[in-house]
Amino acid sequence: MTQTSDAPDVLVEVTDLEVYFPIKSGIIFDRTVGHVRAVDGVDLSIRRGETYGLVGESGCGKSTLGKAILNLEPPTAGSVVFDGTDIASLKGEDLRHARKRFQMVFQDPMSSLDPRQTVESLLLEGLRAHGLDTDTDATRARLRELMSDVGLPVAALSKYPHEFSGGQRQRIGIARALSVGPDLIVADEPVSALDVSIQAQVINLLQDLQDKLGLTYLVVAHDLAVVRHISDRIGVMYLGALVEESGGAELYDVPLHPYTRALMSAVPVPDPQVEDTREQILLTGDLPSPANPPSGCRFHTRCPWKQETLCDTERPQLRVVEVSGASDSHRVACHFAEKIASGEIQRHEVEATITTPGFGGPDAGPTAPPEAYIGV
Amino acid sequence: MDDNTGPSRRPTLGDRRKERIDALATAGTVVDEPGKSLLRSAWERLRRDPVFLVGAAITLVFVVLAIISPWIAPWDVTANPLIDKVRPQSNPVPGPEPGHLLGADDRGRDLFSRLLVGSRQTLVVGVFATLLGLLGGITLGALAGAIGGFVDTVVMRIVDVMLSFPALLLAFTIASLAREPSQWTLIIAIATTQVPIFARLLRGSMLAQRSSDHVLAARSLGVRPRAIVFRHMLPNAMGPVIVQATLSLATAIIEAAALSFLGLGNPDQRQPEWGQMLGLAQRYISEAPHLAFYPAGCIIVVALGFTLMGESLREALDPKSRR
Amino acid sequence: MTQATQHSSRPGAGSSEPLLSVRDLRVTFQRQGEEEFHAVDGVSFDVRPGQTVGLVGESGCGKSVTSLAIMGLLPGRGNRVSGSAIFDGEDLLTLSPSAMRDRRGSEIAMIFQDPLSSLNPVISIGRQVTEVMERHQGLSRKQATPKAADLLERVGIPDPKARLLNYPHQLSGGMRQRALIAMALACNPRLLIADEPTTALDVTIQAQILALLKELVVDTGTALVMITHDLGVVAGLCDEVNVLYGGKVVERGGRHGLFRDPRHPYTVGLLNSIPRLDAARGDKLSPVPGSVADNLPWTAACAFAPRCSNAIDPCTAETPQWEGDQVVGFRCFNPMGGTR
Amino acid sequence: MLRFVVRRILQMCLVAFVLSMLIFVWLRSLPGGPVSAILGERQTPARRAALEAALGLDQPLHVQYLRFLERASQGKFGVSTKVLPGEDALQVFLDRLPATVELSLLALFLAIALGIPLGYMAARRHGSAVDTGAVIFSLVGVAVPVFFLAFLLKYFFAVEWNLLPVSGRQTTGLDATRVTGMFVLDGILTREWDASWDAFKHLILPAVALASIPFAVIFRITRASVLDVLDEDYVRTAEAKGLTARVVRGRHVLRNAMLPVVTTIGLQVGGLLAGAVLTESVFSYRGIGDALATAFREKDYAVLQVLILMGAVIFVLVNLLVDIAYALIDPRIRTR
Amino acid sequence: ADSERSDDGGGEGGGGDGTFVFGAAGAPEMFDPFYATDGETFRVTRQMFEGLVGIEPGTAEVVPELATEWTPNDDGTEWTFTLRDDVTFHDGEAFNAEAVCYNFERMFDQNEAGQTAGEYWGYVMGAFSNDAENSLYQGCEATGEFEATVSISGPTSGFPTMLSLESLSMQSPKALEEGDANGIAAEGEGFSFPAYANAPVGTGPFTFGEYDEANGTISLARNDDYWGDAAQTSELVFRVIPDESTRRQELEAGSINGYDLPNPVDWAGLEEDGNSVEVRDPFNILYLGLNGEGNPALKDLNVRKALYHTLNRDQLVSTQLPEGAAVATQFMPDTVSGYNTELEPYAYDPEEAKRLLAEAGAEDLTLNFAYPTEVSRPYMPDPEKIYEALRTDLEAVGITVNVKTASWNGGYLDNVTAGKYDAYILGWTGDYDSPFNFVGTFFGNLKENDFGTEAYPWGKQLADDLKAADAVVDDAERGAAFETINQQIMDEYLPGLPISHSPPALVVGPGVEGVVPSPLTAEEFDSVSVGGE
Ligand SMILES: Nc1ncnc2c1ncn2[C@@H]1O[C@H](COP(=O)(O)OP(=O)(O)OP(=O)(O)O)[C@@H](O)[C@H]1O
Ligand SMILES: Nc1ncnc2c1ncn2[C@@H]1O[C@H](COP(=O)(O)OP(=O)(O)OP(=O)(O)O)[C@@H](O)[C@H]1O
Ligand SMILES: [Mg+2]
Ligand SMILES: [Mg+2]
Repeated sequence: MTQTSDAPDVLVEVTDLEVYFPIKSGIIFDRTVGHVRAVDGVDLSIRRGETYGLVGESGCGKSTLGKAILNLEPPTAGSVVFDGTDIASLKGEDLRHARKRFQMVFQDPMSSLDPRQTVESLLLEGLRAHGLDTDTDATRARLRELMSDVGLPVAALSKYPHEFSGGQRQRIGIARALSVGPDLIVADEPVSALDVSIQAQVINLLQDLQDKLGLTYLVVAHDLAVVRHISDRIGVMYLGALVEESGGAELYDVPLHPYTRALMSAVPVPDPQVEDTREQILLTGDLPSPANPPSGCRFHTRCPWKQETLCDTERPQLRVVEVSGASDSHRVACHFAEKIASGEIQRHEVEATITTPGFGGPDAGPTAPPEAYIGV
Repeated sequence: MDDNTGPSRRPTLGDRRKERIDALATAGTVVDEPGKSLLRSAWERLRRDPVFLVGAAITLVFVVLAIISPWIAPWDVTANPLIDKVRPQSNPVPGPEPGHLLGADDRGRDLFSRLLVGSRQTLVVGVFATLLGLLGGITLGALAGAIGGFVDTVVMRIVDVMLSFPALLLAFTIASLAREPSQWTLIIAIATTQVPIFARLLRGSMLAQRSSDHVLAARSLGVRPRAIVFRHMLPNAMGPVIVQATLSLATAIIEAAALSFLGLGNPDQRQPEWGQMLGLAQRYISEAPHLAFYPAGCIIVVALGFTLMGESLREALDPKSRR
Repeated sequence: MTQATQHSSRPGAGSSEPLLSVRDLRVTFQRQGEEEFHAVDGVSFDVRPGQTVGLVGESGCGKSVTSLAIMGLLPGRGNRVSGSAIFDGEDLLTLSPSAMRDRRGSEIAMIFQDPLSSLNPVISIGRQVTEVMERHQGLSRKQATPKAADLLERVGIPDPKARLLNYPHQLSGGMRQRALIAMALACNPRLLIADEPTTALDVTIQAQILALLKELVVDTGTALVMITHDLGVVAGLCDEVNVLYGGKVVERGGRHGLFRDPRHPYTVGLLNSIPRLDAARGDKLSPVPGSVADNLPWTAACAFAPRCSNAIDPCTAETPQWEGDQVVGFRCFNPMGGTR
Repeated sequence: MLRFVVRRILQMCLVAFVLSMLIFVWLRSLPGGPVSAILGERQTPARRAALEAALGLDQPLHVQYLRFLERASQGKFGVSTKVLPGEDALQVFLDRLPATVELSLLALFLAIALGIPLGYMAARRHGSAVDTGAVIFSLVGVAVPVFFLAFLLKYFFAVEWNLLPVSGRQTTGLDATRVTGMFVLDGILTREWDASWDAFKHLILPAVALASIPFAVIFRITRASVLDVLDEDYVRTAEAKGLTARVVRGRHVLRNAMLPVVTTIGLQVGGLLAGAVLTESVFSYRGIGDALATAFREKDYAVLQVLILMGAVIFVLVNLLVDIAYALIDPRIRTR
Repeated sequence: ADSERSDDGGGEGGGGDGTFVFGAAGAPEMFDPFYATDGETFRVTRQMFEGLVGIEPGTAEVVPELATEWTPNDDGTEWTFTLRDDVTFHDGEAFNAEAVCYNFERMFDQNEAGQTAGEYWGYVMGAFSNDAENSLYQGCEATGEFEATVSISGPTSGFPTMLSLESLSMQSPKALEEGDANGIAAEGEGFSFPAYANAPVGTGPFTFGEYDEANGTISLARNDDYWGDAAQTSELVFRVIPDESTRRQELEAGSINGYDLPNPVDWAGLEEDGNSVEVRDPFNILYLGLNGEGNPALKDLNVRKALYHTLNRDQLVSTQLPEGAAVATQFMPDTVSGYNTELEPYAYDPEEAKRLLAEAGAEDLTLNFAYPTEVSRPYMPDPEKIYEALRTDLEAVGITVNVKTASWNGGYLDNVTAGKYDAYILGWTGDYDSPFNFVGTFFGNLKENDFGTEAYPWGKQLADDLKAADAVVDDAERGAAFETINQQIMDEYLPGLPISHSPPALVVGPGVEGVVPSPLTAEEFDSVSVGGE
């Protein structure tokens, strides 16, 4: 484990971050009738050199949070202080220049590479945008270095993305992120589109690069095992907010939030013996709509430990709890975390409720016919 | 590298394994096969597609004819060698005779030559109308797609209104707005009908590009917005537009014919154009239907050529239809 | 054919007669102007009533094509299927289309990966369930409706009566997958083929669906062919596991045996590639190097040889033969462990 | 749903208002005008001026438009100068409407009845000779000028084989009772079967000519749409359920494939109105298209204004209906 | 309902029962000829109405109709009409001098809208009651039961010939009164007409039946109380068939019995099929208008003459115009009195033309030469074809032609009036047999004419001469005066270049008899009978 020293050197400090997407509707002119609360009040800090993992179910706002941290999705409220500057309030050229310090790696290695650019021009683009390509020889050397960093032959520079396999494309994506020499890399599901063997290759690569370049990672994934494998600290997200945060091993050993427990127990392990004996906490129902989140604790509708009081009225804040095995960097947002840990509160059945996906978007008209025929 | 924490034992791999990993990782051979470029595989498919080949052949013949017709036409299209044979009642359109394969029109001009040379105007109108339409459509679509927001709303409302007008009616309106009809009125009128189609198409694919990861990636790299639009969004969004342009050529030719048939074309009717020839033929439809038949046939065949080509191009480029 | 294996005990594998017996299944795609491509290259396996058989492998190894070939659902043109798939004494591959239609949905049912796109968006859930019963059990729509509600209830959809009237878009991903399963179960099929039924779902939902499938197999004695690329899923669910690579089964075993003592380097590689929740952080994973694109043709070599850390000379010169029987075995010149 | 309808109707009003202004300005900015249409060769500057003054055309454009609005607010849309002089333009429209409705309905019916099955067939046999043949046939439908097609139809069916009447709406001298103005319907309502039959015979040829373009469009959309749907996962699911081919085809493929087709049909109404201009003229069919052609040629401003505006309104209304119909087929919209 | 075809009526001669169905190219505007302006309306009203004077069938000659005779006073300002005494209107009202004067006063006394709408009255009479001193018409007096005296402000060649105009027909005073015939009003951009406009009551051989607007048919019934010979068919139907080739097909299918303006191309074919094409004598003139204002070179008479010599009008007439068309020698057809038979057509002589141009220093003359689209007139069935021929001739002598065009109602006429073209093609169809109706229309109004004669030194002279000639009371004298003027126009002025006269035709199907083609396209169908198949 590469835990940093006692005096944490914080690289990114996220305070009270909110990202709301307006839902528009209206008779003649659209007006906002509600919001999708994709990210709904997140506090977190990422230390220099660490890997922070973010897990949660699909649609809980992981990607949005990741993008908001990089100001690729303008936050509705809150601040993101990156090494002393508030990125969330940056705009235009300032923001563009600041981007040199933080980069992103995407989930789908194909769609995140412009199919019409050679690898070389893909990589050069970042250099150019930040005026790093002044010297031709140095640039060439830099490109070579990048390629060898991500384990691709130099010959690949002149090829197009479609000429590579999935894993290789992801390497190109990583090289692109590295090209401008960032401190922070936000990786949004960097391996979930890949086959297991390729996935492992990329995970290894990410780790190697971190060791070599001293990078800080924010890794977003829905696969708890992957996150657990690469992260120093893990944040568990549910419906736009963090419900638990702790060191990786500790989270596995002492999960405090009911949701974390359920999540943990749901991950299948490729070992029949474990599988046969594993106790599963089966959640009922699905993630509620972020456009209309439940009151109080967001998880109370599915929580097997839900209590009559508090849960559906008051929204729990992240806090450090006194539970054996939990360190003081372990925070959880549950009113009854201690009682659940001590066994005082027992699990019970939950009646499933139906969650209707989607949210009243604007009146979508009928699908248009193929455009090509309109002219006839 | 041992997995002592894991509950099950796993065989450790031999030394060769490390070698192999290293070798492969550094060599990382670039594979050619799996992602054969869409264009290349499309071409492979097209090369064997009889529909495409027929379409392309028709188009090619037409284009070549249009280019060389003035030199190979047996007669000057403005001359009226058979004028003295024309008698409004007894011989309104002189029939075929040696030297005049298809006879003459109602002013004694060689019909075959006019048909041949007519391809030229038709091509010019079709191509320029499509080009202009492309230009307008790309501008509007790119504006809407790149800027978004209010600009998008306004541009798209306009485009929707234009789209809801039947194309021919719209073209007719535009053409009739011109104080003096000319070939350019015709071209502009038809281009106008194409603009909303291209604009919507481009805007749609621009929007798709805008929310695509590779654009987001460029943005996160700090690439300047203008470069994003011109280097990433536009080139990638152009595919469907190009295919549509092929199909639009057919529509443009048909529309041009219809408009000049209605008398909105080049006022100088000496230069032959198929639609205008059709229009003239209308007076003789009872007595000399062949006068209408030839240009109508030409229009159909050429439109067919472009359509077949465009359709198969579209199918070839559409990954969905690659079953 | 003997039943005994040294590795696994088989709950529910009571009957000795296989319900489905796939032998030497080959599917060849031939697209205009392209070379022949063997998507499935001689796959054989058996499925017994009440048994869950897993087909695992990386993307493109032919899992889906295998299942579609058995169901007779491969897209119309450009493919050739050979071999046999004996179901209940009849070869499904040679059945007439109409006879096949009679079997599909009643005796053999299938669940697909993407629950949204696999449901017809404009037809209510209820109708989509009842139409199977109308078709195969000769019920009227009226008669079928209460049964459909029961079915939905059985697959764990709350308030089933109301759900019957819902459309797919009104349900969440998990509910949709349940509805699909309800459709598959409508006529109590004897064989259920599930092609990556949980890949599109979240882990918590996946757990729900897997629990449901497990329960079904136990309760009804339905045989289940589980297609997945997730070895974790296989470990929890399957009695027998077939590992596919490049269109061939490269290893087969009971789940306990296979996970404890994998023989084929590919299986080992897969296992080593998976980060485990119960493992410590920081250990390097040991993945299979390279990618599927490096494959060699099976006809003259072991397709896996270029990626194989155990490869020896014959690997690139001959096709490895199946070592073992219909219950356990592998296809390798230089297997791991080497106890055999 | 209701909100959706209200929204669309309000939008339509807005569009109609803006359109009325555009049309107003457009017409008056065209060269020429009703004055030359009325005076012809006898036109002199003085007579022109007198007539313009009498018709109020000498006023500044905005004054004219305000006057127009004022009259329109009283339900008067101006008086026809040439199409049916002295008649209120709205009345002209209402008089001509039934004829065009009757004709368009039949044409649309023909286009649908032919286009959808053929499109489906072509898609099922994608790439075969049947498919290519159908595509070519549809293209001919688009590319053949209406007058030429009309001539051929009339020549063979009316003149040579004497099966159908050449033109018009009803045989002259036939003493039929008029109720709705749709002659076929009138005949049915009054039980004058021969009148109805006679009117129907008059409809066939123009309807065929008018249907040629919508047919081609519907055919091509159907084909493309069926091709798309055949690829969908849910069709495979339906097959996996062992449903009969008929059910798969009807309930699963066609129903989904119809969605874009329905929209197209709505869009075709605009095309039908445009197509009616030529078709009605060559078949001496007294409908809106014929009125529009005359009004344009003779610069009958009031009639042109009303016809274009009403055409747009009809178009929007039909598309509203189509959208409602669409919502009925597509629960994704209905249950929103 | 009765679905009998229209063509199976019997042809038993006088008072037969047949129905004559005529294919009209356009719909009538209304049925009060006074406010009407177009031929399609007049064609219908002509069958129901009669004027004081009529036109001899087949000619342009004025003959007695409702008046049996008329005599002017010496200075030609008072005209006494002796009326028929055996005439009643369709509504049973008696036709007498009072009715005549009622009609004149009705026409004279128009409100503001009526003054604009009463186009023909304004055209021939010059003014209405509110501007009485400028009006040709000064009053009408019933000097006996069947004798009416009409006074006019001065003598003119047009009076009383102009009374043969359809617009000036006699209508039933009672019906006029009841139908509020003068209650025309300007509304919006048009005129709204009183009820009478759709319920016409005249004295003619046919009475108004109904206008089936929805089907585009107008049916008239035989007037059994007609004072003259009763119509040969019991019903007369006009069917509106705008498309030319459709009219032909309808005729071929036997569903109409005749139609107007058959395409010259079809004449032969129609005849072959057993129809008869009745060619009318040309009563029109096609000319090439020139505008010296726009192009000063054209102010030179030699240049205009040169242009005239370039035109190969013989070829034009023989190859582009229907048989029976003739090369024009002056601005009127030979059927009009005052036609100068001595005039010879300008010869086709490109060499001479070149010489004249060179002499005038206008070798590289450039002309903005225009033709109208979307129109077909009796004098130019297909303007573009004629234009093309003329243009070819002009270009042959080295003149540069800029092609200009606009649609007839879409700016062409306006541009001609506004002098926007250097050269243009236009023409005129006579309203009645009067030389002034031709040359007077062209050059009589100095301020406002398309030829811009005001700018020429002789312009005023010509206008004055024309007025003087028109005021000559004696027919022969007047004819001579106009002949002189015609000669001057052609030899000395040449304000424009008269091209040709074209004969319009009409065609009737087999079995139809009694159609007498009229140069004025003023056929009366009461004499038409419809035979069997
Ligand atoms: N541009 C947008 N407009 C409106 N809603 C959005 C937008 N982007 C995301 N959302 C909504 O915000 C919520 C969070 O989305 P987000 O993509 O962050 O989830 P996620 O946790 O990354 O899910 P996944 O695992 O599926 O990627 C979802 O409900 C999503 O529908
Ligand atoms: N209709 C087809 N035509 C041609 N090739 C096909 C077709 N369907 C599948 N294939 C090919 O067959 C191979 C096996 O495909 P299959 O879908 O069975 O893989 P899979 O194991 O199910 O993979 P995944 O995990 O991605 O679903 C692939 O290489 C695929 O490209
Ligand atoms: Mg995401
Ligand atoms: Mg698959």
